[in-house]
Amino acid sequence: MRRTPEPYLWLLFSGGGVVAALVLPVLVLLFGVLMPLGILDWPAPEHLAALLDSVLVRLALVVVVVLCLFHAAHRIRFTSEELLDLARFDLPIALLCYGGAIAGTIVAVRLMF
Amino acid sequence: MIDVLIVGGGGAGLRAAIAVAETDPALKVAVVSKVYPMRSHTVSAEGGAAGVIGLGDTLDEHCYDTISGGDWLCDQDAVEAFVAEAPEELIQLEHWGCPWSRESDGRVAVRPFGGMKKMRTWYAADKTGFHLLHTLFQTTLKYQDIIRYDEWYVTKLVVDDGRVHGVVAVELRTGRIETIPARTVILATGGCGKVFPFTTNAAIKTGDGMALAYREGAPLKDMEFVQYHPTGLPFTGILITEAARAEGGWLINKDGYRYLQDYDLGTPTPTPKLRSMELGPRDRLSQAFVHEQHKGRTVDTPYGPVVYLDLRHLGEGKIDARIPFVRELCRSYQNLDPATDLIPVRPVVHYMMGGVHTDIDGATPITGLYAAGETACVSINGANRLGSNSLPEILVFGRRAGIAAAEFARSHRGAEAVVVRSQGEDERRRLERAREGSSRGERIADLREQMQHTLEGAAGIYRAGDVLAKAVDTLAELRERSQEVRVEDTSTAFNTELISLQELHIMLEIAQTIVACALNRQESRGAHQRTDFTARDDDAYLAHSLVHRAPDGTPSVGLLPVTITRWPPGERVYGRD
Amino acid sequence: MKAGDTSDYRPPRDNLWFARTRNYTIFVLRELTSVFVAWAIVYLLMLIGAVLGGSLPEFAALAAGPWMVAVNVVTLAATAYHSVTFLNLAPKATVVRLDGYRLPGWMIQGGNHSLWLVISAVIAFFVLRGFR
Amino acid sequence: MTDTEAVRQEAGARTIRVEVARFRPGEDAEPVFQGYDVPLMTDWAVLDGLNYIKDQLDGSLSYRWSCRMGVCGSCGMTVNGEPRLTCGTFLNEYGDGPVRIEPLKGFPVIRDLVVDIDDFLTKLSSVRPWLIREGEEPPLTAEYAQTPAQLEAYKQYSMCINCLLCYSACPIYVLDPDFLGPAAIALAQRYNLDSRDMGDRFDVLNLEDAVWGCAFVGECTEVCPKHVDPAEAIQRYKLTAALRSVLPWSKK
Ligand SMILES: Cc1cc2nc3c(=O)[nH]c(=O)nc-3n(C[C@H](O)[C@H](O)[C@H](O)COP(=O)(O)OP(=O)(O)OC[C@H]3O[C@@H](n4cnc5c(N)ncnc54)[C@H](O)[C@@H]3O)c2cc1C
Ligand code: SF4
Ligand code: F3S
Ligand code: FES
Repeated sequence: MRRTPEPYLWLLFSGGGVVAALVLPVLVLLFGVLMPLGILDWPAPEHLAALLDSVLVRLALVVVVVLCLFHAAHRIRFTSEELLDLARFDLPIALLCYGGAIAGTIVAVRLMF
Repeated sequence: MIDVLIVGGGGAGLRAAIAVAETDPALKVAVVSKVYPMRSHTVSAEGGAAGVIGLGDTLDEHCYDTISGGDWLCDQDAVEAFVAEAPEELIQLEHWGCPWSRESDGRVAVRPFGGMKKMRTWYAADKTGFHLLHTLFQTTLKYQDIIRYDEWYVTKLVVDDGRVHGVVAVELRTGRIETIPARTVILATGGCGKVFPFTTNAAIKTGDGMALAYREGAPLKDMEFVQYHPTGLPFTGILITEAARAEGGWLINKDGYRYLQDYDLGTPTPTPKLRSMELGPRDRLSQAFVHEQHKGRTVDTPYGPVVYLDLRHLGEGKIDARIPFVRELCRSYQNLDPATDLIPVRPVVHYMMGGVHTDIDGATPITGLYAAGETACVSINGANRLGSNSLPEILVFGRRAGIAAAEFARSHRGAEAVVVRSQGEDERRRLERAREGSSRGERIADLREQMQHTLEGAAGIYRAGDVLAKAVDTLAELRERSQEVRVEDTSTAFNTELISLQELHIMLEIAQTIVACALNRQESRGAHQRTDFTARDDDAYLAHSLVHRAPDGTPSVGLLPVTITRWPPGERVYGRD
Repeated sequence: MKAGDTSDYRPPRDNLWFARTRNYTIFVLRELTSVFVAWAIVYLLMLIGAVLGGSLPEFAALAAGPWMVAVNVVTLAATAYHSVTFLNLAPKATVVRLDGYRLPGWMIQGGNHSLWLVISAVIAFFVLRGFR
Repeated sequence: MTDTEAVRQEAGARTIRVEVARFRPGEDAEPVFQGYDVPLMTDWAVLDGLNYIKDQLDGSLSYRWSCRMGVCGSCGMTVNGEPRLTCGTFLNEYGDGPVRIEPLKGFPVIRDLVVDIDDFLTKLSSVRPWLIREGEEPPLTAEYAQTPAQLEAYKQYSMCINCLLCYSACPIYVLDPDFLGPAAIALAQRYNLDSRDMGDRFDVLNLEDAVWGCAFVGECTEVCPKHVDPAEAIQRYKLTAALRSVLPWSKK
């Protein structure tokens, strides 16, 4: 039987979709909108650093980053092919998208560990 | 060279194809169908399929119901074979995956049906034919050797010296006209409801197989027996299945009165009683409607007089569980909800009891030619078919015809006859000429309409000798006029007008046989009710009508004795114990 | 069984297919939220970098830039849209049966959305206050 | 009086403009629209309008139909841009018109409103849409037991009438006809979820052009006249296939 990586990619995509749905809006709301606009004060750097001190938090963040990036990579791969009629370039596009996700993962790990 | 060529991809045709493939995988079997098989009209059957499964039921009782339902015009040996094999066929369908409705313990469920003394009608909600056909079709996909000619229209049987040699067919898509040589041919082309203006039948039910056989000299049998179903939607003729009454629906007239009690069909009970009232046979129910109409107790609508089918007391829950399609159809096509509204209904042409004369194995008098399904007349339906007997019939006799044809093909491996080519050539030239088009003459649709109205007027629920005699002339004249009609489509690709033209000629011939048989039968029996001969006359007419095509193209009617085995003719009793 | 007739008409690719119906457009918009999901992650990584590198004030200044705020407002809308659509569609893949009775989609959806609210609240709580 | 005269009388002067895409191979390079005025009868389906055209105005128009009751699946066309069963879509839904009738999108056009659906039949066969059993055939004396709940588990997917509206509505299929597509997958699931079935269709479903080709646009489900919900069937199989890939011991 021909093996295909799609089921694994789909699991990452779905997991990422769920995680992104659950955590991203609130993070963007806080750090991307309310704080920069001054509606909320930025927390003290020490407070945030203390949060990041916990291995659990850092691990969780890495998981969030990996899954969300794979989610985005998967969708960007298909959407670009459908919108721009690029299906015949699936392989390079896939490499680019998932490659980007992996790169982001590496950055996250290096940053936090 | 094809061993078994099946014309028709409905229930009967597909069942035959599987039977051949299973009997001898070495045989080449092909299914030719004018529509994709899963579009065949079997798909529309709603209510169910009868087969004895115990529960205090016996084969003999099913036989008796069928024979008395058919007003003793059934061949009883055929009925016995049918009743005995029907349960196996329905189980076979189950083993192939048919989603029959179930009891809570996992056994198949059965429901009551008109004219049946016991509950023995298997059903798949109210889409029985749909599930049956798709199960059969999908099962045939397993047999990859079955050759399919989808959307090929057969215009002629090649017959020489009393033996069939193949067919001539048009491939709709390309317009290619081919002669397909075959050792045996099984006709499974379904009924001919389209001969009438108001019918439950689909557009494709034009009686092709009957005419193909008839033109080559095979007789048609019992063509005067046309079944009116008592409950069709007034404008479209869409069927509201008998299952609606089996589940407890009532027929009421404009006064809200369950009028069937006035017609010797029993007394009203709140829950359905077998072989009584709304569960009487279709011929009697449709006749009762006509009497109500004469008494002025029907309701006039733009689409003719109606009575009402009342399902409101069943409640939404039961309607959705047992007859959801009825609700869907009422909503889409009648803009009403049977859970809260009365359904207007009127009798509608539904089923052809008659057809190509065959023996119990589907063999016709033409050697190598078989017929099965609604297009055939094995004579299990007699003068009136019971609801839910037709689906098992197409299975039982589809299989039987398949096996018989396979057997014949194996033992008669003759060479291709020269006549095949020359007959094929003639037919091709004829069709090509038709395709050249013509700007003179009348429209196909106009002639068709006139034929339909002639039939409705003369060969409806009640018939009269003088009207029938006049219809003979009208039809002859219409046939004359149909020789030159307007044909606008001259292209080869998917030329449906060419097909409509063939169908018109076919229907006119079928219409003639119906009228001729009806005129000849001077008695009233089952679905054939003569106003000038109101009684059943067993001395003269306990016999099948057998109609041949005379050399001048007109029908010539004779009689053939009925086979009686164990059930001597008696009175048909409904609603009285 | 076909004559190899090649005269069929094959419609050309419709390059504006996503604009043909409202639903297609909605679908494409839904898929495009993924770009903003990716951006949100990049932004988050920048923030983490700033916290760990001790340059949070500089990051705050960058984040307050009008362009940045504009992008993030759109990102907020996109991720919220993503959440709604994704959590609504999730029950399609998972058919939950209790006693042979199929749990209706809206129940699962309701559960998903409640979970979303709870998690958002927990995150906000830790970010803004935490247990001191 | 014939039906046709009755029709004209009842509709009076009210007509509706019907614009029909015509394509005659060899004559037309691409479809062209031809307009007809059809009596606007209150109860008429779009299909009745087409039949009126064919019977009374232009016998050369080609289209498929048969049951006129929404169950044979042959009359699917694009009506004002949407894939519809023309026998179940009514003229008066379109007010004063015009109504534009085109062949189903996504398929090669053979003639006028008739499209080539052989591709679907090949795909349907490929998913082995029949009940697969192991071991000997049991005698025809008893049915396999199946409780109403077990029936319910696949029933919805067995309601497909092969009308192909879902294919026409799925942009993925229209862009890439190699995609196995909604109805074929739903029918595979119809057997996968049947308690009597012992088959395995992983090899044909777990492919890039099979379930993984679906981007969950969901339009297939929107247009399905029989509420089959192919989108759901596909997403469910994605989950099944994914779990099977990571947990090789998990079945079905
Ligand atoms: C609305 C409705 C409901 C019904 N409900 C029930 C019910 O509940 N229970 C029951 O027992 N019976 C029922 N019946 C009756 C039963 O459905 C039919 O009698 C039966 O399905 C006929 O099957 P068939 O295989 O003989 O023909 P069909 O299914 O009609 O098939 C005919 C086939 O022949 C092909 N064909 C025809 N002419 C040509 C040609 N010239 N060239 C090539 N191919 C051709 C067609 O393409 C088609 O494939 C119902 C009938 C109707 C109309
Ligand atoms: S899934 Fe629905 S839309 Fe698709 S072919 Fe089947 S019935 Fe038609
Ligand atoms: S529309 Fe197409 S992309 Fe999937 S959900 Fe339906 S098959
Ligand atoms: S004509 Fe059969 S589905 Fe419309």
